[in-house]
Amino acid sequence: MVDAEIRTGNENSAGLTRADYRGAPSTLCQGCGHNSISSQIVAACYELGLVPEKIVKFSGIGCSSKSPTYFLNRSFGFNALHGRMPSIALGGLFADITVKGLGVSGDGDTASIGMGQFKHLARRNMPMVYIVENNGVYGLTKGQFSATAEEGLLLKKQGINTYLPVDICLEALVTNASFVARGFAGDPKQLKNLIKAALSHDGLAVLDIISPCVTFHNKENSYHSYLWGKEHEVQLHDIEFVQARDEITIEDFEPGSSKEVSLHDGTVVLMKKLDKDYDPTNRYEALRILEEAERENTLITGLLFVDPNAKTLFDRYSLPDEPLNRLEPSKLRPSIDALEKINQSLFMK
Amino acid sequence: MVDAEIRTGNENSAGLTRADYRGAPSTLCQGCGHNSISSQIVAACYELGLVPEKIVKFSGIGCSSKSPTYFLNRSFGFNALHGRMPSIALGGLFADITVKGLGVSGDGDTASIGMGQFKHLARRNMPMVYIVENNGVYGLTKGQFSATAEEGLLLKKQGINTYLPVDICLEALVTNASFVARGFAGDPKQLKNLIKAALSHDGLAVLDIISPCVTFHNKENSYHSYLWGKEHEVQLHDIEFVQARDEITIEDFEPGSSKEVSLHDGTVVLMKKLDKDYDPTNRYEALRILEEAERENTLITGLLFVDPNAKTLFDRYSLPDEPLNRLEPSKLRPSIDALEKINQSLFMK
Amino acid sequence: MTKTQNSSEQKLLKKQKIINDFCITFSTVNGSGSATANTTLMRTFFKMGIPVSGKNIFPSNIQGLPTWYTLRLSEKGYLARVEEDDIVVAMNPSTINKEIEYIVPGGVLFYPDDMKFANTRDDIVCYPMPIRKIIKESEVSPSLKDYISNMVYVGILAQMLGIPIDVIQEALRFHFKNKEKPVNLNMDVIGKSSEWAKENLKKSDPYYVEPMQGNEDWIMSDGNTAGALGSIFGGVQFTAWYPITPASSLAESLHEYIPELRTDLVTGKQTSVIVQAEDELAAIGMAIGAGWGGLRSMTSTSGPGLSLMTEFIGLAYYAEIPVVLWNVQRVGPSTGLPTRTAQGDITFVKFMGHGDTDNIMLFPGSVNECFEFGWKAFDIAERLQTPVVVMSDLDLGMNEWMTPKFIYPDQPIDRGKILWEEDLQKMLDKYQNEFGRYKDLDGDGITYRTLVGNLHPKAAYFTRGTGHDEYAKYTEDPKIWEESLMRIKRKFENGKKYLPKPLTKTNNSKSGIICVGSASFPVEEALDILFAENLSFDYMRIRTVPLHDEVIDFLQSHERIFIVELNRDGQLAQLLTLKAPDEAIKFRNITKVDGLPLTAKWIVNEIRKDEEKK
Amino acid sequence: MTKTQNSSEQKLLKKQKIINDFCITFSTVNGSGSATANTTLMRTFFKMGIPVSGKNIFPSNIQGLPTWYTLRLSEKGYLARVEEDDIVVAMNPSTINKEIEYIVPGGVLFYPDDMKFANTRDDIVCYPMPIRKIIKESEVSPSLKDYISNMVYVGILAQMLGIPIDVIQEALRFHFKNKEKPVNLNMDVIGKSSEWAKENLKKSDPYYVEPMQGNEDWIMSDGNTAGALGSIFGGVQFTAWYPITPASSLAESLHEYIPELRTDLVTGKQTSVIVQAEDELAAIGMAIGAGWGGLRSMTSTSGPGLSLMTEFIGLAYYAEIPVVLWNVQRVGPSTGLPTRTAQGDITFVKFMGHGDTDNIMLFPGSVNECFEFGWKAFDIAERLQTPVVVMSDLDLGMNEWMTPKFIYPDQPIDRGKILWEEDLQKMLDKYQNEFGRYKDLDGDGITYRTLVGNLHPKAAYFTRGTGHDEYAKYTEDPKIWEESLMRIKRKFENGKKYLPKPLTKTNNSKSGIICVGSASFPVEEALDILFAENLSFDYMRIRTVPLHDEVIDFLQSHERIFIVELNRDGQLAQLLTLKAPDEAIKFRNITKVDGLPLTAKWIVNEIRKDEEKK
Ligand SMILES: Cc1ncc(C[n+]2csc(CCOP(=O)(O)OP(=O)(O)O)c2C)c(N)n1
Ligand SMILES: Cc1ncc(C[n+]2csc(CCOP(=O)(O)OP(=O)(O)O)c2C)c(N)n1
Ligand code: SF4
Ligand code: SF4
Ligand SMILES: [Mg+2]
Ligand SMILES: [Mg+2]
Repeated sequence: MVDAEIRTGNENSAGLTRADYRGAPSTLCQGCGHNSISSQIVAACYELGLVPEKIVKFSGIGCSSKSPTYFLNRSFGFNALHGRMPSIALGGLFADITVKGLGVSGDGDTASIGMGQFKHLARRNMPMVYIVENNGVYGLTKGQFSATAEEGLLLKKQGINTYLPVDICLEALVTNASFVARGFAGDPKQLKNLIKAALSHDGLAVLDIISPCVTFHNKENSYHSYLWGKEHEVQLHDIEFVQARDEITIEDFEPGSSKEVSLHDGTVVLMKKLDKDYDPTNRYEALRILEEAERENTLITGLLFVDPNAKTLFDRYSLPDEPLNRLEPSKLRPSIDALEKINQSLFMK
Repeated sequence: MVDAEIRTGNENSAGLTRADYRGAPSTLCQGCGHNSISSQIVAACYELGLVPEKIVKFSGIGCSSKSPTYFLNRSFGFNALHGRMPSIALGGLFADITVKGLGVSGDGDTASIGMGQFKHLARRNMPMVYIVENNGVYGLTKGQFSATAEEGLLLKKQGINTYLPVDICLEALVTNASFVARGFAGDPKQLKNLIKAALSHDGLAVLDIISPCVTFHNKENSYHSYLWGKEHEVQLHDIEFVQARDEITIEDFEPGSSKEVSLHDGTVVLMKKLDKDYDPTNRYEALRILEEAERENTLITGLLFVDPNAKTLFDRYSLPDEPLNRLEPSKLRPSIDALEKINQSLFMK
Repeated sequence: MTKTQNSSEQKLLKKQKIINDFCITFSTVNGSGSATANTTLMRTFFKMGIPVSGKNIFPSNIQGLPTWYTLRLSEKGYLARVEEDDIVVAMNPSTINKEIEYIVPGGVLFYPDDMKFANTRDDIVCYPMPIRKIIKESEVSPSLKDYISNMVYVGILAQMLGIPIDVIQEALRFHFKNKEKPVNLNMDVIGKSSEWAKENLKKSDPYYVEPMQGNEDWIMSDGNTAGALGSIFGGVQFTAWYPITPASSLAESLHEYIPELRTDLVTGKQTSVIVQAEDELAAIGMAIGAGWGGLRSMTSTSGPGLSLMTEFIGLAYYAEIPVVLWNVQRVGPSTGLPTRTAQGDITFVKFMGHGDTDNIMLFPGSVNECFEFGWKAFDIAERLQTPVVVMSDLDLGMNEWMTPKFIYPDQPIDRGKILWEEDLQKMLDKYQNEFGRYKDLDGDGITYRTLVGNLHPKAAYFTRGTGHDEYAKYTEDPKIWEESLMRIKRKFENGKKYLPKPLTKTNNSKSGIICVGSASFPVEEALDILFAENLSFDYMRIRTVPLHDEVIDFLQSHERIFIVELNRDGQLAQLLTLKAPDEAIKFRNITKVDGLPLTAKWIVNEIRKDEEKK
Repeated sequence: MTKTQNSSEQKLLKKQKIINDFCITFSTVNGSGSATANTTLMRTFFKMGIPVSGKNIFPSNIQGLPTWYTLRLSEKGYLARVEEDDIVVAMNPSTINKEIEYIVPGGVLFYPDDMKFANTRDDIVCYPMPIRKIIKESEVSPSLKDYISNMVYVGILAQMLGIPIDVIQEALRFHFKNKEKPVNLNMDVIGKSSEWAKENLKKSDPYYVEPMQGNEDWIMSDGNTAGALGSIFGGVQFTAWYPITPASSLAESLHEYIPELRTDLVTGKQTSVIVQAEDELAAIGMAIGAGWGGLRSMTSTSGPGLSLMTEFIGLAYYAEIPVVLWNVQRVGPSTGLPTRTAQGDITFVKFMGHGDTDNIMLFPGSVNECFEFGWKAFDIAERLQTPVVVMSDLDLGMNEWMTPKFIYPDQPIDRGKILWEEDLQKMLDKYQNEFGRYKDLDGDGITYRTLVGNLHPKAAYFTRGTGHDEYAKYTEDPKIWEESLMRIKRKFENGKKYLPKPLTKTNNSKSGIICVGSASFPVEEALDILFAENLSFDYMRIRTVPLHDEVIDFLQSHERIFIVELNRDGQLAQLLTLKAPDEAIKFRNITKVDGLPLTAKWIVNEIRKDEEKK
């Protein structure tokens, strides 16, 4: 793996240090999975050498949705309404399509109240990163079942959950999201690489990250706990990330032992083969592997699907190079002649 | 096929004639697919000998959602808000779990504004029939693209649709609906049998029916048109429906040539093999066949998936035999002693 | 029956000619394609210089139910609805019996000669029309038959009223964008029908049209088109919407005009984006996201969609995000009458959103004001950093009106207090080297904002609907909460100067009449009628909420005030009461909501009733 | 520092004993488990017969941020918040410096002996507490350490204030449902701490507690539990909800109590169903569906959730469907301060929904009234066939209060005008053999309804939010629309008799004070203070909107009226203005919204300011 930090000492390729990517101190519970994810976001952005001012953070409402305050202080951010991050992000990112959108939501925020907006964001292939910090409960309202809680789960307040869980990756896949991955807050190395890949993808990158809620839902035998995850995680591949500017060595490409996918900006995601042969460019394969994981009771992690060439929402428009929000008023108001023509065309007498 | 009408003359097993199942005259456009569906609902209910007072109709808002006025005059009905049929139906049906819920929605009503409620209804396996009269446009607001409009579709007002369509059957499947079928308004015979099967299923029965909008979207080369459907329909099987009280003959069961599924009330759905071998009790098979249909550009119709034993929403409660809405006030208000106990338990001084 | 068959024919003929001052109602079945015929007639009258207005009363349905289209010709220029018909063209057998009742004595009925109905009136003139026969002779393709049938009445009316055929042709050319084929097809039927009438019908009614000079420099447009154009000239950059009657055509007009008007001449790229959202929750969310990002941003909706936007409007109010919401009002509550008009969302919008809110409303009173408020709304929203709700209605929005031509904005675009990199640096130099998104530096309650993409390392801030301090940081501090909410209140108080003032007409009367929006058409007509009866009133058309002090002055300086509005509860009157409770004792609520635009006649009656009570 | 270290010790000791009349604030970090300690103390005081109230000021966060819990002991029985602390138990190093400032002169500070802070006060008594040491000696498991630390201050306070240890034990037993192990564990630490204090601290402050008889027959409960229990005794059959602070615990109490209270004794089946919905749009939709089907049905929410319910409330208003909505108010607009209290949704709820709407609100003024309105709300909703919004708030809903015990409903369940098969047949025999869902047969605006499952072939009807006639059939007829909307208005006017009347206390004063809900606690205390200053007021607590005529009488019969409420814009005052504009000139708005409950002191000050202006 090519580590920007090692290569450049403390300054990354953008001339910034890790501190430039920090946020305010977290007010989440100690040990909360969400905090680990924030750390990996900081690490990924730092190592990729992204300019924080070129990232815009979005979230909904929940513990997870609070976390954008805890990374990237120098980025704009919008803590929207519960379940409505997608619409705010979509509108906000049209303002300047040269910035990168980075959204953080929760399982309640996305799969309960936010189901509709999430699905439609995916359908539009809105180019942004969409992280779901998935703990199977509503953390901020103190531990009710969310829509991703597994059947049979017993929680202190609510008794047993009798519903089948929503699988966020499945949902993203059937609605044609162009990048779908599953991560685990207890597996930071893989997580960082997934975040890097997501940040480099041109299209909607959905990252469903199992992120235990240590306060309300971390029983060892439950799907969303650290222990269960650690014991049942099956990595689809050993994922590595090669930035456009880095040289790819022969060794990275040991033939037959890895798959690689080139993203639009020239970066390459290398997936070294582990147990299984897996082709992440086939949506149907992804459906199959998820079904298999469910049957085999494993936590499958890795890049499930990517289509680097899918048409994004921005591709459907013909937008200027200059950000829309910097256009001069003169570019916004048509001329007086244009109005005269309109008047004429309206059957003027 | 066993036809109730033939057997009993004009009166069906409930002692009712076809007229008892009629609704008000339709105010939809002549030739609208929705009208054909209304006819088949009338036929199915009549032939099944259902008592109209034991059916409750629900809908959202749209041309499709108007149609419940045009069948089953003797059934209660609720024309809810746009996209909100599921919640109204769920609450309404708890009032008396001995009635059957029959919902009619549109593709806009279900897949655009209604996506969230639809998905969650499926997740709960709410026992009712959920028909989507799917025409790929908003009919009532005069022909804008809906979320099921296919990519590349050209409509008069809006130009070309650049989004991928939502597949309602796929959506129902991944969210664990227990009965998923696709029908075509241009194929009334199959449709009637699908509706009968849906009405006999104990759980959420999602019927995605391609139902052309002749006024705004019936171009011959489009997925939601009569012509395209007629030319590209591939029936998964030849579906027949054997009611609990009917005798099943040897001939129905020609070994190897058909699959049968018994529903909870003892009725049997017989699926005679056509081109392909198909097992409708395997959710993964259903995903596969839908993917195949998309690839092969066909309109696959029939019963895609059924799990007759899935736990329904009502199964999650312990409800009395007497409908809740008929309980005497005395059953609703706990005793004065119970309150005294409560007071005591609240640390009474 | 042949030619004219009315028994009281002689009586009628004695009456004087009525020129350019009557009302024709076309009753048809919706989906039968009568719109072309009706608007062609309207355009024809307009082109003749006759003041004309058209009202389409249509069902919430696509095909087969009754529809009425009323053309009012008014020499004096009144554009309001009238209650009775002078002429009825009855094309719908299922409703003709009722329509006959609405014809004034001495009025006229045109009907297809094969239509069966019971004629209960002997005081009207009836002209049969051989529609089937004429169409048969015209050899049009079967699919066009229904549609072209309507051209028969155009031709017959032309003959009977004296409409110049060449002006009709001009109107048709306009309609068909100069395509010869359809123009000729239609003209052919019109010609034949006119010919037939000339030969077979004897004029025995008093109605005539004549060219006049009633609308020089005016145009024809509906309010939704005007609103869309106004928005485009206001520099709209982002629109998200979801279809709903009667607002859809506003967004659809944006779709229509933006490619032409907002493609950058240099780069060929688009400067304005439209997204059809999955629902109204998303539409307003996208619009607010874009407004936050620094785009002039809007959405349009009505009734149910408006209600769905409630939570987001509260966010924009408190997080201070500019966004324009066109609310083209229809009849509520609930799904109500989706294709009928009302002014029923006034109190709701005022208090929309939980907690203390207070939303700005603009009430356009005419089609050209829809254009004007189209661009002004953005200046106000960006200047005050808050949602601006433009309260149009179905009557204004969907009906085609004659209106003074659109006037080019007389003020430059005002983007409010925005800081880019250099502006920010200057500000930092001046103040304590820290940027505070919600710091009231100017004392007017309006704070400065930076926008997405601003690369200054101090530009970024974090927006939220939760409690925040001057630096946009999360806080639950009681004092800070109270202060920030009070600052916002101050912002609104100070901000009134950016809002269009009410318009007044003074007669030095002791009584006043107040209204908003499209109610002004019948009100202004009523004023004239009352004046003719020696009842004179002063008049104020309010154009915004919050209310200007001028409104209070008006209330104080009159003894009785009639407040005319199209809703049940007197919603405008309620806001006036809250503003000036001491004056409320003078208020007389003239309200009604039945889905139809108000009429001068009804208003006059209501006012007379009150006069009699005195 | 040893024992008492305050320089002005002598001075303080001279002061008289202060018994049962002071205020203790515990400042902790949330998630540190202080709730058990604090409620145990509250319950102990309560059991001693001392009037006590507790207010929890907590952040919108799960762990680590500052939290304050204030216990007020009031011999005279006042339960409102006070602004200053007599005693502070400071367990949070990050806030202690601020808390010191809030202590009254002569007050007391307890603090962990290893906590570092700058003591800026020489007029208070400071007691250090060796928490770490005592815990170490107690050998509790590490995971319980934080939690059990709080028991140290319980023990020390017990010693210093004179709290009987056996009453603490009783409170703990209650808390732990008589489980010996935790009771003993806690009592052990409490005992040791108390012992330590006895040996090491010298009492040099004036605060003492003594048993008294201040709350015979009272209980302890929060308003949400009370609302849930009231609903259960009101026969709730269906609840759909979505979690949101501060409403969640209402639904959670239903989850807790329904299995026991609403399992049918004969069949063993449940007579009340709860569904956790996917959001508030679904929650209110489900509740309305169930209300329509004939179940007593409810939902509960706050702020953002309330806004999301807007469209559906409009449907229920116009389609006339009973449903109860508990709105436990928090600070808005927008996400606002989710864990702070307000009365800020009054005008919004009144006008909630596009079009002309008018919603019924009930304002419970105490915890036991939450119980009472819990059951009454269903009777009203079903009688009037409309949504009823119960306007509670966070202070009432989430804080634990002492309150008179719950009283069994004194009226039988009123299900309103429901027709089952036989009723319907009788009605058909009597009238024209046709059932009309919206036919006003009794002239009171309230019509009859049949319910799902009614097998009578004429029972069925089709419900819609679009225009409908008396038979529930779709229509766009203007007259019918107008009539049906006017009937609904009439229904509300006539329906007032079913609503709880305002409560008044008269002193024959010329000035009056009005408030709603939990504002009554500080207001009633303020009345006593003012009375002691020879300023006497009449007092009215309004309990519903629409307003009764008694409210107008009250307004008319006073010269000045202070309207006290917990919001920015004087929302109740606005509704009073609309009801009686002529009286508005007398109104004095005493309003504030900073997230904290009002205090008598502040109200008195505001009123005094006005007095001085006179
Ligand atoms: C409209 C609305 N409804 C309810 C809430 C209350 N609420 C805040 S956070 C939350 C759930 C958050 O759950 P999730 O998204 O899973 O985030 P987590 O806290 O578990 O990280 C809820 C219901 C709200 N803020 N807005
Ligand atoms: C909240 C809301 N938004 C918008 C509308 C307007 N509206 C009525 S029907 C409809 C679309 C219906 O489309 P679909 O469900 O596909 O039904 P179809 O008419 O095609 O059968 C819309 C957008 C509405 N009634 N309510
Ligand atoms: S409550 Fe759960 S989700 Fe929230 S911060 Fe704590 S551990 Fe994380
Ligand atoms: S508009 Fe389309 S969907 Fe609506 S009734 Fe007509 S054909 Fe059917
Ligand atoms: Mg969660
Ligand atoms: Mg459709």
